[in-house]
Amino acid sequence: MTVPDDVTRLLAERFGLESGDPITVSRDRVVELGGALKEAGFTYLVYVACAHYPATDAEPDRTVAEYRVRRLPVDEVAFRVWVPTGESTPTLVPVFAGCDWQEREQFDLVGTIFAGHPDLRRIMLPEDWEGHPLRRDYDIATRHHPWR
Amino acid sequence: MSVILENPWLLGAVAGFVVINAMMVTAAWSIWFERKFAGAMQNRPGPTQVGWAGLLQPVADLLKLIQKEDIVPTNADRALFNLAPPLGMILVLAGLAVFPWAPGWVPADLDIGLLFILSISSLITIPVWMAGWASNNKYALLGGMRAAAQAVSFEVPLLLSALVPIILGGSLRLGDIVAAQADGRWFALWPPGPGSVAFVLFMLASLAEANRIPFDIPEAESELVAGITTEYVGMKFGLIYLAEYLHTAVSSLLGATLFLGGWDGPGPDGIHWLLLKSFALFAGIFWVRWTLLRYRADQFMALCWRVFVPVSLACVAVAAVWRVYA
Amino acid sequence: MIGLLQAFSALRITGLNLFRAKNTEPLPWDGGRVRPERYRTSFALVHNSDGDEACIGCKMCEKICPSQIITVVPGGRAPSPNTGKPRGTAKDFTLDVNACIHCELCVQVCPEDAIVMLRVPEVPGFSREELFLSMEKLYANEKVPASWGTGALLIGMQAEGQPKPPPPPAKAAPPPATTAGVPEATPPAPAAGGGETP
Amino acid sequence: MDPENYDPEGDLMILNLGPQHPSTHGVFRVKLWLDGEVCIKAVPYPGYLHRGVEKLCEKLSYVMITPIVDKNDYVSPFINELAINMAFEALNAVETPRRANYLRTLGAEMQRVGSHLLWLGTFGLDMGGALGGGASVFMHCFRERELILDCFELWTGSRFHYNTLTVGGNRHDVPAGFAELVRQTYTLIGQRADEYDAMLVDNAIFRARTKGVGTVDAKLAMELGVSGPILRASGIDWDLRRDRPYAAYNEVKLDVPVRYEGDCFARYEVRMAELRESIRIVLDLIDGIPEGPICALKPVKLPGAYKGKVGQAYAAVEGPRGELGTWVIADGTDKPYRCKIRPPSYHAVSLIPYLAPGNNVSDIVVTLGSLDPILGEVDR
Repeated sequence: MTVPDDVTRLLAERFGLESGDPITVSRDRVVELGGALKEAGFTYLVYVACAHYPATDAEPDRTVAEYRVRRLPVDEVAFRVWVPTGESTPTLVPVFAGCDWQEREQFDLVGTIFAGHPDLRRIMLPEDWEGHPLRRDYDIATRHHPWR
Repeated sequence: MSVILENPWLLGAVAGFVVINAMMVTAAWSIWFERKFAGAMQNRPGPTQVGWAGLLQPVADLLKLIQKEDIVPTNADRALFNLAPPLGMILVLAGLAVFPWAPGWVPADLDIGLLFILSISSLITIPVWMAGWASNNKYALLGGMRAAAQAVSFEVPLLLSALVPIILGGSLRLGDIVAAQADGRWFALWPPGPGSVAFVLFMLASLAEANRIPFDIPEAESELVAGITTEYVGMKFGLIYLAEYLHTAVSSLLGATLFLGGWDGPGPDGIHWLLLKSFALFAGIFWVRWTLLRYRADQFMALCWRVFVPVSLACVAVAAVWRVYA
Repeated sequence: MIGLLQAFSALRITGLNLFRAKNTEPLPWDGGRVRPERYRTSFALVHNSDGDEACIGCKMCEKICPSQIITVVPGGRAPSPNTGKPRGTAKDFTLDVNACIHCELCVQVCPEDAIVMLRVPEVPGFSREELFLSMEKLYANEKVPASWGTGALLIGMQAEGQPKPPPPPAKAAPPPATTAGVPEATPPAPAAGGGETP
Repeated sequence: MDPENYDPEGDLMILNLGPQHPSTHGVFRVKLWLDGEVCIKAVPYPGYLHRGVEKLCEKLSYVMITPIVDKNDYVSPFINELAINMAFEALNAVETPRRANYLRTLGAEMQRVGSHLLWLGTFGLDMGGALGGGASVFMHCFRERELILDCFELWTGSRFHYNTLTVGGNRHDVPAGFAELVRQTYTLIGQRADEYDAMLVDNAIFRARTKGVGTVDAKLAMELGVSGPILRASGIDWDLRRDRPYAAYNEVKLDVPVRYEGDCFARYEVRMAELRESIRIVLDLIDGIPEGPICALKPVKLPGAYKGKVGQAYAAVEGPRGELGTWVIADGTDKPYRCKIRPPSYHAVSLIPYLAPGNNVSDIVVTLGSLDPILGEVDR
């Protein structure tokens, strides 16, 4: 999926970012980018997805949060933000209402913390679950209550 | 024999015994009939395993219900909770006392028979509300509230439409009403107009009274789990269930008596005509039940007050005019 | 009121259905619906044309099973009692149908067509143990009518008409005895991965 | 009334609709704050069916995942398989053969009819109850749905969880006699669809229960990522099959039904129109399946038969409930590094906090039914 021209222009002029699939954006500008994209007509939120990358020599232990938005019918843009473990990324709930449940789910499963989220609780797993199962370092044998 | 017939107490006891047992058995097998009937509508065979064509299914159901543990919720109002199912049953059965089954066959020939039946069956709301309240369950409470609201509303068109045969027949005694319809002059057919409309309204209001679809909002299993019966298990549930069927049966008996000429019919008059007619109404109720969807509570209150009540009032007026001038 | 009169259209439909044929059938013991030939339920292990137990204990099914319910204990190479040629054997083979998702992958990967699925409706068991298929039960199931799918046939169907006709069709044709006993030889061949487009 | 500052003794009643409620379509809980019977606030609690499918996807190799995702949206397994395999194929830009594409399109449309039939039946149940007209609608729908399952049984050998697609193509070719059975079945269902309309739409009770109930605002729906019939019933003319054709949809004539009211009745109309449209597509397709191979890659013989190229891919298909997408990151091994499934029902269910307030319990049940959530897919 190629990035539409006006988005490429927007990225270059306003954010100084390279276009791509996905676009990588820094944490302090992700809300601004989301708002700009929404203004540009990308009002459809496709998904928010996170993935965990354990620490390597070059990078610390971190997660990536990817947002994909769409301008109907076809244009699609994905932008991602890297979040070191233990730190947080600003939430996009004020921009896209749908980020509410999406970010909650990713917080629950991957453990990415979205700062300013109105209701950052677990959504899939029980409230007292320990750990975030989709992290690469999650021990599959983690003990939990037998009825869960 | 003559001893029984001469002594009103003995006659009452014997007639009551026969009628109650006959109706209980009928109600039990009407469940079998309904399951078979609904099955046919849905292209499936219905009960087949117990007895020939599943005929013994009610017995199996009964055995199952009796065996169940009798659970009373911890915070329920124990007395009311236990009282509600038998009370509902008694009230439904009491209405049967004044039915003219055939010429001269009336267990208790009250001169206000119709009034008695209507007032007794309107009391059924009380055990329903008792069950809803005493269960200490939110779904049951909502169901009980709905039942109360529904009964208050639908009592009006029920009574008004029952007024039409009273006016036309000139009596509150059911036997007289049936006699007034002799020789095929059934109120549902003659005089044209008020009788037939009142008949439809009466059956619809009876559906609502008996909590049948499309007016079964107190139970509303897709919304309120099981409504008032949520907390009931075993034979208590069975009693509520059976009382509902009995209520439907009583409603169709009453409809046949008031509007379809009771025992009157071509050939020899007798109980067979009453049973045939009420069975047809009974099957019709099940047909409607297994076909229609359910109204929302407020929608069907509106239906009651905006449509049923004015139309039944009009029926009463027309019937009165007919009575005076024709 | 008018709305209630419209209800007659719905009453007509249910009335119509009163006279339609019954659509359900009593369950399985006296039903007798003929199942299509690909119908698949439980499992069986079969003997090959030489009369040997076809399973060579290569553990392919154990590796592919998404539910990880197959356990194979290889018995090592031994001369076949029928032909005398050495071939792999399985000492034990268990399959826990409790967790089976009936995906047919174990049938597809079997190089010897040793495991097949059954074509009869599954009979529910009364305990977990009844649904746990030991090697004896699996070989006893050989007498039950089997589903169409075997490893060779499934592979053949998928490979059919492909532009490059490499090993799989050739593999499907010869009787199992030729490739028998060399489970170690199979892995490298199909591990080519994706990326080839026709 | 303000739900935050209410007096629990006197003002509001908290009602837990679920998790074991007959009309939550699975295991789902909505906490309702009720004033009388009118809902003031609703908080859904999904997660009761969470089975860790995404975690399983990380632990299994590409070729082993297909039978697992069958169980996600347990009403339309074929489309689940299609969605995940398309994402895996996109990793390496595998092009599936033309015959496989046609078969995939055919299967997806066949499955859509089955899924909509199940929705219609349960929607009837929500309104008519298990002991009423709803049960008749339900049984009639299931009667036809069984015939669809018979078609799939003949094709794939399994009635429901087929495992018939694989990375690069299909596992099962259609057998002899399949076209005839499908033609017969879908012609019959096309005729019966009029009966469902006669049973429901011609019925004033149905119209009174659905018109103007649960109106979804298109702008909000787009922000929430709601897709499929719900979005099309709110006036957004958008369908992945037409706008971003996959499989053989670019060779199929497709009319996308759109309604503008956004209420339950509009959703009903859209789904019924889609049902008829899918029947038409199936009947069109069944005679025109091209010859050729059904799988582009070598048949699976090993767990590690397919390795995704390092990178990521997102592929989406139009499921019966909307956009069913899969976002997959590959690290060059035979297992996905991360596999997120984007289920349409999850987005649809997130509408509930917006739809429920102001309605009474009966309407909430109908609204929930009209969203057609499959909880297996919501919770994964």
